[in-house]
Amino acid sequence: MSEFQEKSRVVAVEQLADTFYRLTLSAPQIASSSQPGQFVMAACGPYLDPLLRRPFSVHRRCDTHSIQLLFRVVGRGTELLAAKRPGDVLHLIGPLGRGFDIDDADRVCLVGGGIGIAPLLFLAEELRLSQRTCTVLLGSRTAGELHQLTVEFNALGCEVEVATDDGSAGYHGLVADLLGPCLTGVKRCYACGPTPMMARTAQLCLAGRIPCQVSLEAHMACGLGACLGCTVHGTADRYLHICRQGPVLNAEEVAWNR
Amino acid sequence: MSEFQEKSRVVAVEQLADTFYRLTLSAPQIASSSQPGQFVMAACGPYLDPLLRRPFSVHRRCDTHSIQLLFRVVGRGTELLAAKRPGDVLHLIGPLGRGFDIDDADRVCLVGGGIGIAPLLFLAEELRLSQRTCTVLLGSRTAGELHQLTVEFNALGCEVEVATDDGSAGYHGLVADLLGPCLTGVKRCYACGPTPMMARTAQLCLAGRIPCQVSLEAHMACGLGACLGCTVHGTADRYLHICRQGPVLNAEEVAWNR
Amino acid sequence: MEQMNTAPDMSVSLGPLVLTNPVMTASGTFGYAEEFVSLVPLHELGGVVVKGISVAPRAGNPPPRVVETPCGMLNAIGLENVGVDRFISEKMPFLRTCECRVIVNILGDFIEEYAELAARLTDIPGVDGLEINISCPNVKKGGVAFGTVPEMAAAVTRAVRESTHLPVIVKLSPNVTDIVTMAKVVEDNGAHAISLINTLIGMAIDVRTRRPKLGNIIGGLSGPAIKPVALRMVWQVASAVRVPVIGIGGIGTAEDAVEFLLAGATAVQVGTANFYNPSAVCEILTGIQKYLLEQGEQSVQSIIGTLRLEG
Amino acid sequence: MEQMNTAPDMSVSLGPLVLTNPVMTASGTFGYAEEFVSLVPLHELGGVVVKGISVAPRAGNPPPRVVETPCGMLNAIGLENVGVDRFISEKMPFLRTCECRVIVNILGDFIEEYAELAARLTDIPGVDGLEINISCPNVKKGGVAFGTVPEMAAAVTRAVRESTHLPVIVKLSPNVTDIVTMAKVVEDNGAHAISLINTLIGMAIDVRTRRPKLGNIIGGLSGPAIKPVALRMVWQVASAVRVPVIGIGGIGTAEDAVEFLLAGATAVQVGTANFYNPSAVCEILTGIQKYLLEQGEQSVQSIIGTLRLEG
Ligand SMILES: Cc1cc2nc3c(=O)[nH]c(=O)nc-3n(C[C@H](O)[C@H](O)[C@H](O)COP(=O)(O)OP(=O)(O)OC[C@H]3O[C@@H](n4cnc5c(N)ncnc54)[C@H](O)[C@@H]3O)c2cc1C
Ligand SMILES: Cc1cc2nc3c(=O)[nH]c(=O)nc-3n(C[C@H](O)[C@H](O)[C@H](O)COP(=O)(O)OP(=O)(O)OC[C@H]3O[C@@H](n4cnc5c(N)ncnc54)[C@H](O)[C@@H]3O)c2cc1C
Ligand SMILES: Cc1cc2nc3c(=O)[nH]c(=O)nc-3n(C[C@H](O)[C@H](O)[C@H](O)COP(=O)(O)O)c2cc1C
Ligand SMILES: Cc1cc2nc3c(=O)[nH]c(=O)nc-3n(C[C@H](O)[C@H](O)[C@H](O)COP(=O)(O)O)c2cc1C
Ligand code: FES
Ligand code: FES
Repeated sequence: MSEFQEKSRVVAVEQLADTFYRLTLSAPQIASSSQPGQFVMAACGPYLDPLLRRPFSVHRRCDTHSIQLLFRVVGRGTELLAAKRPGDVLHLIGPLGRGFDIDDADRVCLVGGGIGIAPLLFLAEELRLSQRTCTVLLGSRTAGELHQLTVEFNALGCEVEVATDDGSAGYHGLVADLLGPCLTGVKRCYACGPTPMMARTAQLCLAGRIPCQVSLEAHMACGLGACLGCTVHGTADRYLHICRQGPVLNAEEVAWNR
Repeated sequence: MSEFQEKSRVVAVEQLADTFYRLTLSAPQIASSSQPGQFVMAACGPYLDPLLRRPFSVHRRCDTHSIQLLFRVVGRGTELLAAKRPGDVLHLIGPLGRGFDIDDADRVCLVGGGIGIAPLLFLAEELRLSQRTCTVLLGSRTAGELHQLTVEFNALGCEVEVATDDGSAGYHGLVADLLGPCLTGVKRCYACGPTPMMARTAQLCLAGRIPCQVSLEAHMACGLGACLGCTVHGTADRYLHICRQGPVLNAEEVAWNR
Repeated sequence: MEQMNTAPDMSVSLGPLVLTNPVMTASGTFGYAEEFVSLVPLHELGGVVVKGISVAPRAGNPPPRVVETPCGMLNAIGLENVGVDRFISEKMPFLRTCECRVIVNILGDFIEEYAELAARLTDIPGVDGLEINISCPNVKKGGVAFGTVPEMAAAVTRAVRESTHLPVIVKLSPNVTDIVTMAKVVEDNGAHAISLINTLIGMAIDVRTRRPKLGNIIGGLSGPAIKPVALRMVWQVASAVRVPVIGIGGIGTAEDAVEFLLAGATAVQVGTANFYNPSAVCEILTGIQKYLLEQGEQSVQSIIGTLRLEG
Repeated sequence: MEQMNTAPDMSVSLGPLVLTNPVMTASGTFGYAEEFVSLVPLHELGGVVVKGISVAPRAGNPPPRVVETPCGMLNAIGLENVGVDRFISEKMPFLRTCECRVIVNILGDFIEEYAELAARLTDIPGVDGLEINISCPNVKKGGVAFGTVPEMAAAVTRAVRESTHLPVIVKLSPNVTDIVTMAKVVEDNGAHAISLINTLIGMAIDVRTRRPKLGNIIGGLSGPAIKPVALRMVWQVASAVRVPVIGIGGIGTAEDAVEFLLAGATAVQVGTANFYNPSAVCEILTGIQKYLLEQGEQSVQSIIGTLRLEG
């Protein structure tokens, strides 16, 4: 595994919805070596508060020298990122962690909830490069957060279904509810989003004997496997470190009930 | 004394020289009540680092609703100020402290060294409003830092003499050296700049029995007289608190040798 | 639902001392209140703890006295104050007009001085309570701080209690191995309430001149940087004593204040935040009320010490 | 002038242990070095102190284990480590290739465990020294940390010295009233060097859930926030002992490191900064060299303990 410490430059800032932003960053080393599901650690602030870097999935690799991050503003780090302007510098470390496994499954399903959609666009791009049939299920609070992303998944040739908490687009309810009917014929499933959504996805896939990978989150100090801070409960009564053993894990490695 | 906590908006940012910047801020309450020599406490950072507000003299009152700050970039707070863009918010408290006394002296001399020139433009404007004859002596490292300011003092009808450390403009040496010859006929002197410059000015004025006021600096936590942090040694073996008893003091109140 | 829209009850009691709300200002960070009169609606405060007062006036330490550190500051003011006489004649008249509780922070080099201060302040109209600053060096014991030796803390507490009928708060120093022992000792010796923490001892050096950045070499660290230490100590103490605890240390937002209340503090004091954001006290007050409404709580009392540790 | 342009001598000695330069990485913040191989030129480091090792592997604490605080972080990793056997077989091979000093940080619940670890590590090629983490709870003494009781710190130090001929560094806990007493006691019992500080004990609460933000409730505070406390303690200890002192706590820049050297530290360890800026160690190294040139100093040794207190 080789990672880079790179001084990226902001190329573009888009506001996709109320709290959803997308940054395009020029970062040639990271761009040329990222795999779907991997992440970067971004130094958001100018000085020592916020102190730690924040982890963000690689949302898309635009070309060999630039990547995109998609994020929701939830606190100080993401507030500072949303205030970036073209030309600003953003220090990154990446690509980090273990990404999604792409095997020869010809029909796959991607399930994304909220900001968990971020890594799935990159994954879909890779899958579509080799012509896999992709069904993409997207869930979010409200229609606005999904509009642009739906367009982009569609443009890749994915079949997209949508669920919203407020019923403003697609199915009025949880995205995981859409999964059952879609699983027929699916050879592999990928999920990223709130834990209950991933747990539900894992459960349905287990029942249908469909290999399923999930992308988890944990508080991270280093992203490098050094601090041992990013633990989640694994099955077999052991702790998993998300930044090195994940963030993408096979659903059966995770102790969902803890 | 009444001060305001005001959310000012950046109207303009000028870079006058390498490390000299000037901000124009819309801050109606502070603008309408500031006196020359008073200062504001500015919250420079977005979060908790830098933590404390930084003190800056009111450099100019543009009109009843806006003021200017002139500053040199020396650390993190001033770096953040220099990166401000029109429309940004800057939280201010002011006007604070005791400003310059303006009496009926009809012929005065202003001595400014480096960034200590900041409060003198506001002072000169007030003095010129009532037609006082003002000689302004400006010292700095190099010509570039004085160019624009000289133009502005001249535009007010002041007589300006310049000294630079590198000889790139005016006298090659210390601004205080220019003072002796100028003092003839001067009824009052005002100085702001490095301590040795002010001490020298105070000494010459004392010798010539010319009332002299100086504007001092000290590390400040509050600017309000509450923390008791901003001490300088006064004569009569007592400490003076710069934020309330100053920043402008009569030269004879200050223990220059401490 | 109707109930939840009525303003929650914010009053709290520190033993005999009843406050309209739990948000006070910390000693040495709010002067004698008059310094903030144009920026803070003083009558809204739960209480003001004034700058530490000694028997005789003190000039304080040589400059520099304050220096910024990451998310904090060091101060070595050296307990500069006007002395108890001028405090009573010059500062109390304004404080009496504030319509909020006034607590006088007292300090001395000898136990006798603490007792004298307590006696002097007892019948002064407008003085609602005393806070004993035991972080001061005991001159008789070779300069060891009262607050680091249980027996000395006990003796000061007892002496003050015996000299006054005012409510007595003892303010603990965090620079000890075992804060719980210190708290129990002052409780056992009559403290009506315990406030903590005072500043951590720290230092900073100017590498260019190779001199300490403070005239006094070392100073007290305060501000957001110390909040985690303060919160831990407040939780430990509140879990171990029966008297009310006042949380102090790096509080700058309502969320910070609520953390201390959940950990068991009955009230909080805002210190360094008054410097960088004079609106902090008001924002905290409003923010606590909002929090109580959101959480469906009718009073601030009902959240005190409700930290959940199970499962 | 000619002299001043030659690179200054950066080597320092920690008793028997000679380092090419004074910049090391702190235990628990640099893994087993391999984690940083693509980001840091490891051979440039003065030394690497590896994650604390115990006799048996430890799983560590339940999540969450880390949380950010103002200019700092709390950790409650719970001393997760692979145990001494796997450390020797799995981690030492890489560490031997690093071309820098390797110090093994050791920890235990009983004095006997420290002694056993020292003995086990003594003849392992590539191990250059041991650092004793005495901030751990002593299980026999009811969980009181070794590092807060002078007699227990003395006993651990002695036991380790008697079990090895490797250089022994004792790492002090800052959570004590009197750091100088602790330092003197470990010096008197054979420590070749003293490192300080370990983390301050702190806490954070999630007000929404009313739960502690750490699975372990309390944790260790590190990062820039604690630098003033660390620097003060290093200055106090370096002024009181004869053995070399290693400064730790919030060091992230060359200026920070120089502050510790001026205060009397012979070397420094960089901890939390490795997380937010993996280039910190290299920047610090270059920055110290630049400082020495600017100050006209020929070696790093010549600035150690040169804090100016007079006038
Ligand atoms: C591998 C990985 C990939 C991620 N990818 C994305 C992404 O592509 N887009 C996106 O918007 N978010 C992503 N996240 C979550 C993102 O890291 C957090 O939202 C961000 O760190 C919050 O920073 P903040 O300063 O704005 O919020 P803070 O003020 O720090 O905290 C706000 C909230 O965010 C939570 N939070 C803070 N830090 C973390 C952290 N390190 N991990 C998880 N939660 C945290 C806090 O508990 C709190 O509830 C990812 C997290 C991980 C671990
Ligand atoms: C009453 C008053 C009026 C001032 N007016 C002006 C002005 O009009 N223009 C201007 O450029 N500067 C002015 N200053 C100085 C200005 O406050 C400092 O330059 C500024 O605070 C530095 O902040 P920083 O974060 O950039 O630097 P830091 O990183 O904090 O420090 C850089 C250097 O500045 C010094 N410094 C830091 N804080 C202060 C402080 N509060 N007071 C004095 N020195 C400090 C430090 O010791 C250090 O040497 C004034 C100071 C005072 C007390
Ligand atoms: C400038 C300054 C002066 C202080 N003076 C006193 C004092 O006179 N008496 C006292 O008990 N505490 C004093 N303190 C300590 C504060 O009351 C408070 O306990 C400490 O600063 C921690 O709270 P904070 O982090 O909110 O500031 C002072 C603190 C500061 C910053
Ligand atoms: C995540 C983490 C793990 C740590 N693990 C250890 C350890 O195993 N042994 C030890 O002696 N110190 C450990 N420490 C303490 C550090 O080595 C160091 O003493 C402390 O963090 C202060 O330095 P800093 O502020 O530069 O981080 C750990 C610190 C952190 C942040
Ligand atoms: S984030 Fe540090 S080990 Fe995973
Ligand atoms: S800056 Fe606080 S009293 Fe002057």
